Amino acid sequence: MHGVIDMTQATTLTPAEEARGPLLEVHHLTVEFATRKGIVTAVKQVDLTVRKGETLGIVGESGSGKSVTSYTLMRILDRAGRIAEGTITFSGIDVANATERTMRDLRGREISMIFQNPRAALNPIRKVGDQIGDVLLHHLQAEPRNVKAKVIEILEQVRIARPQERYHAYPFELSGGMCQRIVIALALACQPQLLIADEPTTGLDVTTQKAVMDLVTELTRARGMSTILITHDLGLAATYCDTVVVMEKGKVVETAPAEQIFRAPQHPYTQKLVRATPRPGIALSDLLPEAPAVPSPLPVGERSAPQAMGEGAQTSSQMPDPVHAAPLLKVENLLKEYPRQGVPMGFFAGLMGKKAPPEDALFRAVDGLSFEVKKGESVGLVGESGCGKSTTSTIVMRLIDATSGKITFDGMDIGAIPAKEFAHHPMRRRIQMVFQDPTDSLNPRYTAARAIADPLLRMGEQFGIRGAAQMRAKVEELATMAGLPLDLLDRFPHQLSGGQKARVGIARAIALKPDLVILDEPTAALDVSVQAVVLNLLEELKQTLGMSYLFVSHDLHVVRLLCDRVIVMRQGKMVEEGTSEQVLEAPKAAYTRELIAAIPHPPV
Amino acid sequence: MLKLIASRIATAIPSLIGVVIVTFMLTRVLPGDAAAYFAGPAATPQAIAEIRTKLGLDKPLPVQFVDYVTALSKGDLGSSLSTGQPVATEIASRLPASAELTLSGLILALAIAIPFGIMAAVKQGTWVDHACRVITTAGVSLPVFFTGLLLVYVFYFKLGWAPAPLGRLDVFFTAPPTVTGFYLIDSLIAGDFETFRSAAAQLAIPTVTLAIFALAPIARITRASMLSVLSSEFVRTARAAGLTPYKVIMVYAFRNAMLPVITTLGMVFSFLLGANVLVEKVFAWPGIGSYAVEALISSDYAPVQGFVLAMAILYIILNLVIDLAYGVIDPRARSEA
Amino acid sequence: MNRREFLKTASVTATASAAGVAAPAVFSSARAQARSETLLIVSESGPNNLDVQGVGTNVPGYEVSWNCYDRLITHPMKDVNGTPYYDRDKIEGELAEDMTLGDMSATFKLKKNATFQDGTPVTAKDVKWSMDRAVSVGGFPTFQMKAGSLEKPEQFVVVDDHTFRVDFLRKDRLTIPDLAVVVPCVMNSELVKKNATAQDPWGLEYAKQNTVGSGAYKVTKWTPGTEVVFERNDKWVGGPMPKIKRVIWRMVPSAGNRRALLERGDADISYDLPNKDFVELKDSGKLTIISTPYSNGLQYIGMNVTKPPFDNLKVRQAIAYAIPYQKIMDAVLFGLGKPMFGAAPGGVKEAVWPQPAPFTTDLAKAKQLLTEAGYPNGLETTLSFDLGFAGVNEPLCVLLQENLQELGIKTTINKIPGANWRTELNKKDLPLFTNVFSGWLDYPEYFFFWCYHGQNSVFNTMSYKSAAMDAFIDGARSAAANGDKTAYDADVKGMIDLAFADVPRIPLYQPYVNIAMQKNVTGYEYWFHRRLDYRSFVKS
Amino acid sequence: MTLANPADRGSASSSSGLAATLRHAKYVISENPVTGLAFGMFLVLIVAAAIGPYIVPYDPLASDTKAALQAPSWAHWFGTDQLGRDMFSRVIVATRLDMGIAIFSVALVFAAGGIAGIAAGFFGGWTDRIVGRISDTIMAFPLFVLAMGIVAALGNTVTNIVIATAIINFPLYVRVARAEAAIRRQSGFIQAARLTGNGEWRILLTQILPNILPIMMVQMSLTMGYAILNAAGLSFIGLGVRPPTPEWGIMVAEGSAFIVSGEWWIALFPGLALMFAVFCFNLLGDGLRDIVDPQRRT
Repeated sequence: MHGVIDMTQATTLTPAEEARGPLLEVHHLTVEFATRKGIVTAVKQVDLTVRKGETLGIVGESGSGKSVTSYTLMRILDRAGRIAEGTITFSGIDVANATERTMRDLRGREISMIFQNPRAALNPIRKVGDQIGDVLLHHLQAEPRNVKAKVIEILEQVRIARPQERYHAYPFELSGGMCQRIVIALALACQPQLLIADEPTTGLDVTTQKAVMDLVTELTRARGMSTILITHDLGLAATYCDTVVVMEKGKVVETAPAEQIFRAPQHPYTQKLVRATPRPGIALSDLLPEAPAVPSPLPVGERSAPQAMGEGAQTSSQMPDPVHAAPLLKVENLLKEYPRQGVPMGFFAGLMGKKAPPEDALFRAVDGLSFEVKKGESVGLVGESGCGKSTTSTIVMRLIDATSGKITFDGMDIGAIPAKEFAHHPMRRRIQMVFQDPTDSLNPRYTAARAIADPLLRMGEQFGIRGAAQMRAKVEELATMAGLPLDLLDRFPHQLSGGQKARVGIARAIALKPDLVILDEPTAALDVSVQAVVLNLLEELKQTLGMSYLFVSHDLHVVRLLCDRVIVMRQGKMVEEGTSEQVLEAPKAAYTRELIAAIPHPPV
Repeated sequence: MLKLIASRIATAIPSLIGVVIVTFMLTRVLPGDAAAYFAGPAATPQAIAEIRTKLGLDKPLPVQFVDYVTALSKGDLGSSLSTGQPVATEIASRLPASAELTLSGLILALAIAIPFGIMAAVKQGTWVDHACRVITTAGVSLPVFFTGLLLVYVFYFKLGWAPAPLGRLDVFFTAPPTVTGFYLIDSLIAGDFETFRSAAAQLAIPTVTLAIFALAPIARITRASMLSVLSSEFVRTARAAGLTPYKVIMVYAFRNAMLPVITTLGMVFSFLLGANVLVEKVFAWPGIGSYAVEALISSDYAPVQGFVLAMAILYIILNLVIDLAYGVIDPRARSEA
Repeated sequence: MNRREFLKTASVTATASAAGVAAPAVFSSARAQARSETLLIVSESGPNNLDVQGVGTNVPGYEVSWNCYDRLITHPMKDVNGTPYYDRDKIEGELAEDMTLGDMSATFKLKKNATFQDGTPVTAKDVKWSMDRAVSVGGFPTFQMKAGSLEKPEQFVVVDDHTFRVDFLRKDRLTIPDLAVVVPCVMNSELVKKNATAQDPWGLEYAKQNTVGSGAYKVTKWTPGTEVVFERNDKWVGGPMPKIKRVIWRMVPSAGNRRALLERGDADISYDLPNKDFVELKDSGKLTIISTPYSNGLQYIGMNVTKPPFDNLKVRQAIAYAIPYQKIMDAVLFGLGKPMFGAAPGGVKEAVWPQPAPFTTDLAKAKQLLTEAGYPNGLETTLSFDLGFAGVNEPLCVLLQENLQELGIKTTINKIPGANWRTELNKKDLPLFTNVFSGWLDYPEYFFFWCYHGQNSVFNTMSYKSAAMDAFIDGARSAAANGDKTAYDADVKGMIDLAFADVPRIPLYQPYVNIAMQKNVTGYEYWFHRRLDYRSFVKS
Repeated sequence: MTLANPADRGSASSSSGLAATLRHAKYVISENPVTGLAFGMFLVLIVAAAIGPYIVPYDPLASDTKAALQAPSWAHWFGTDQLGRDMFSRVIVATRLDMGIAIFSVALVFAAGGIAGIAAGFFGGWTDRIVGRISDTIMAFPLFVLAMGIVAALGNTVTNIVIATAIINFPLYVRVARAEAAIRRQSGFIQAARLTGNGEWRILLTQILPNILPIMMVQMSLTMGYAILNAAGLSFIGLGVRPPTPEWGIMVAEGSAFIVSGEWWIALFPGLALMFAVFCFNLLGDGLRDIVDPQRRT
């Protein structure tokens, strides 16, 4: 909240500069790409204005053209792309028609950019200090003899501890947050007038996100720079920007001051986006637009269930009271150790920067965790990357074996069955999963129908399906339940959208009528509007089929919407447990409070 | 670093054992009879049997194998039947010839193929790209012996630009004192430029022949890895920071793109050593490949075994060098070690 | 000798190469000087052993021995169609200055001034040691000595330092000529003994790598499979001092390259080029080409007479009439061969060998014979050849295969690598094959003894066995030893007639030894071993 | 019983898939003229292999010593060789044998190396170690020399050439298949397949293999060219096909002795045919990569 106040103060502090007029003016910008399907217009007639010292947010879902717009401003489009129409004027320079030489002088020195994946944005085999030095030298901001000192000075500015040492570090030796600081240092090295931040915090944990955003805000303010923040997160944009531009399918649909966007969205698309953004004090059904825009996933008779829920009511009010229900899953003293080397890198990449003591030969991904999931209950497992939540869910899924601990499912000690044999165990069908990345979780060679049919073919004896026609009917029934239009059933994954793929994944997970479904960040790869629909779908299915969910997520707001109880994890241990309301509204643990505070708070 | 080398060598040992066993088995099933060869053209069956006993060829295979391994552990590779020389000496004298030729071929190929690959990647989809693809592919499509003969015909016989294909030096030069066994280097060490010139001239056409063959795999992998690096985010960052295309391509993209190229080099080298066998035959090159071919055709066990062993060791060393080179370029590989 | 030393000697002999000329020019003039006294020979393969008495020494090894060692005696030259050709019937001294032939012995007086290349004088002791070695080491040398009835060390007697006697075991016309072949060369016995070991009393390992004779040349550098460098021995007394100071013999595996080297004038001599190249080079007139028929040699088609179908005479005859003789002469040999077919029927007229057999290409007759033999629908077999001579053998076999196909004989061509060829022949189970045999000693009974005699030597590749044939051969040998010309002629004609009647092998042609030389090179001499004698060459 | 169902559906829908593939192929060809050229060349090879022996003007084995060593003319387009055999007929007829060697050896190595590589990449552990050791051992030989050794030891037949060629290509296939399988080993759809009760081998064959096929196809196309070159090299040093069977490599080898004497056509035309085929397979491999890559197909 402080940041926001500072910002407004900062803007008001420089009225003179503001009066000088826009730093960047984009008029009727149209960008086209030559693809194998012909010309595709990615950006249509876009108008933007960035004044000096202003922070402009460009918000849109995937395919909205927001990133293309930013690349166009830098003139770093792929070879296939070209500016078809419109003008871009930066400080009086006609960017659209400037020579490549002019652009090179502009890039880095006048306009610079930070990117989504900080680790990938840095040359993996060049010392970070040298990478910053390259830019300084190129733009004549330093000479070979003093370049190192300059770089270290910049590293200090972006709050890198021990800059002398970090100068010689390679990107892989730094944490994600640290890498993003380096990228920021790189971008700000030559004191540019405009910073374009393209999804600068996507993929970072909320606490890191906050730290990075605060840093960017502070540094740009101090230098009187203008910023364009490109993000899919309306909340983030509203929190950190002066003005927000909403884009949809290459067009700007709305431009408004940040405070107004949430309070009074004008355009239907903006309204939809605002609604779909999870935020405190709303219910799951509030995420959806008033009139359902997606095909009805359920038979009419059952539709009323979620809608009958009142404001702020518990989502599972129709269910048997989970508090008194029998425990379906019981996890006791779960422990998972990995040798430090040989662990997949991504697994504890986040931890690397935190410098865990290297002499420890074993690394505890899960450290004595115990919890229960009752019949019909949804339990959220929340934590930042590397907290052990995914390891826990994978063990509960019985895809890997725990080092020690007991897992009881419906009275049976399934932890005792080796993961390898579990594939053929009758219990297998009762625990299913919805995966994080819908694209990755579908075999590119299987049609949607084949993917959904797969579990039925393997373990569907109970349904007594005979012949192709019956199988098709069953698949169609499942697809209908998951809200997947039947004409998409014969398509391959690459012919489906992200939301459609998620539906296929969900239809597959429910095909065997499981008792427990583990949702591993099921919406993390989806746009918010799609996320809203999918979350509602999951809730509806749970009600209909009487399943229990173990919901693994990093996003407390999302967890709250879907779950009865929340478990907060950190470094393999449970930090806090309680009902969703308790945890979110009256967190006991300091860590939980920190997490909640780090979530962007748009001015509502 | 020593640890890395040691672990590398340790992992190579099973392969080495495999190579020894496979070679032994392979040479024993070769048709032909060393004893009959030794006994000479007019030998009686008794004489042949005697010689067979003398050579230990009448013993059961496992015993022969143990004998072979025992001798091997003493550094005794046996003697060749057809040249009559100890295999170890012959390999030692012939290996540098092959290595010099193969390395020259490889270096020339790299010098041409890498710029080709980079150009093709930078100008992806344009005529430059297609031209690179066609040219390099054409090179690999020609059997080396055919290319070699053609080049000799044109550049030696027709045009007279190249010297006679008579091995490593013109007949009237004497080899420089051996330091490395590479004539180019040894002659420079000896300060003998005339010999250097002759050695280089002799080397030219066989090197070109080999290089033509090696262009395609190198150019192809360079192009592919360059394309993937050029589309990577850090290159975009570098471009966004206003660095010149030259700096972006050479400092940022190129060094990263070289990593897969280096990995492939091991394979290309092995590939070239195979091609070398034929090139040596065409150019009367006193290398190890032609030696092995002759030995193989005449069922001469010892040189074949010695050759394969030498190659296996060379291959292991090469991979070690590649690993180390990789480590020099890529800090990530270094930290893993 | 390294190059610098070599340059020094070159500049001593070079009268006009003055100091003060730029360095490369000095090099070049030195090289030019060296060139005129150096002979560059290119051939496909080189020696594997410098010692002809060594184990498994190959044919190129004979050339080294011939030029680097002396024998007691040798043959003078005669003129055959303008080419110097060794005179089978004459003998002259090489190390011996005099030979006295007794009834059951021969005594040799050694040249007093003869020294080995290391300077030690050649004595009768060395000669005896060398002869002992030849009959004792086993394998080919011992076998070759035996062909001249030289079998035991006791036959070789040191009379005094410079007198040496050979005692005969029996009367044998081949004994004296056998002392002039490559094998009984005289070695520096002391030097070899010094380098011999208990396991290797004859110093085979040392002599393999070093030439230790008194011959006109010595090997100064040998890189197996690559090159052999010879330097002249200026103290040679075995004959007139050779003109060529240095011989470089390079192995060039590719025939195309060998031709290119000759045509461009880089190589002086090549002697194994494809026939076609010889013909074309001869026609072009740029080079001197000399073709001489192999003495006592034949290319033939052999058939294994112990196994069906070739145990059947009619089948063998059918093959003999099925061979496309003239096509082979034209398309394979390009005329470079002496036809050994199409003789007038009616028996052998002359006691000479080789001579043409009475067969011609007559497919109808062949078909009829095959039908009579009981194979009206043909048969299947394999046709083998030595890959080492693929240039001739392969097209020859393909042509034969094609004609046999017309008779319904289906053949699979089997290429056998050169090094395995002898082994395969030795097994004696190749049904049908082509091969060359030629004898060092140019006597018909010598040829037949090896190739047709029932003792079944390796060269009797057909496993032919006939009491009548053995009687003819043995008769001819004893008649020759006793000087009975009439009996000898009758026996020789008898064996040739029988060979043509039984046709275990079908003569095709007498191959030629082809030598291509630069115009400025002269002095080629034909020897029974068919290798080059460097001593007579002159380069202008 | 149920397994057939989705497969049926799959085939029903694959017609549209096939059409899409064809459309895509057409696009790729029009986009990349070189690939189009490669397809054209491939067609020529297939036709030559299929009907070559029936359309050639002369019997490729029939000698005619009167017409030996004739330069290319209207009667003999590619001239004649030493025995007067028509080079054009020989070159065309050889297509079938050379293509056969290439196709069979590649099929063999695909079956062996592909499966071994997938298993190594998918199972890891001991499977990986054993397969890795085997392919390391093969790689430690200079491949051409190993092929020579195998053919020399097993005997000089076409079958053995095929086997030798397959063996020396084994590590290449293992490498590609292993890498591709290892990438997919942890992917979501594999985990999903596990959840639905698929055994590991079943996952390997029904989930991993179909996904790796395209990249293996590319590999196959590239190695086809090498297989032909390898057979030619073996022929050049005297191993390989028996005379008088027409085969490109052996014809080049035979003809090479005639280059210097001016009868260039004997080596040149088979050499060009060889180059044509290898060139075609190489370009085709590149082209196939574009076509089968599902990420790039939309």
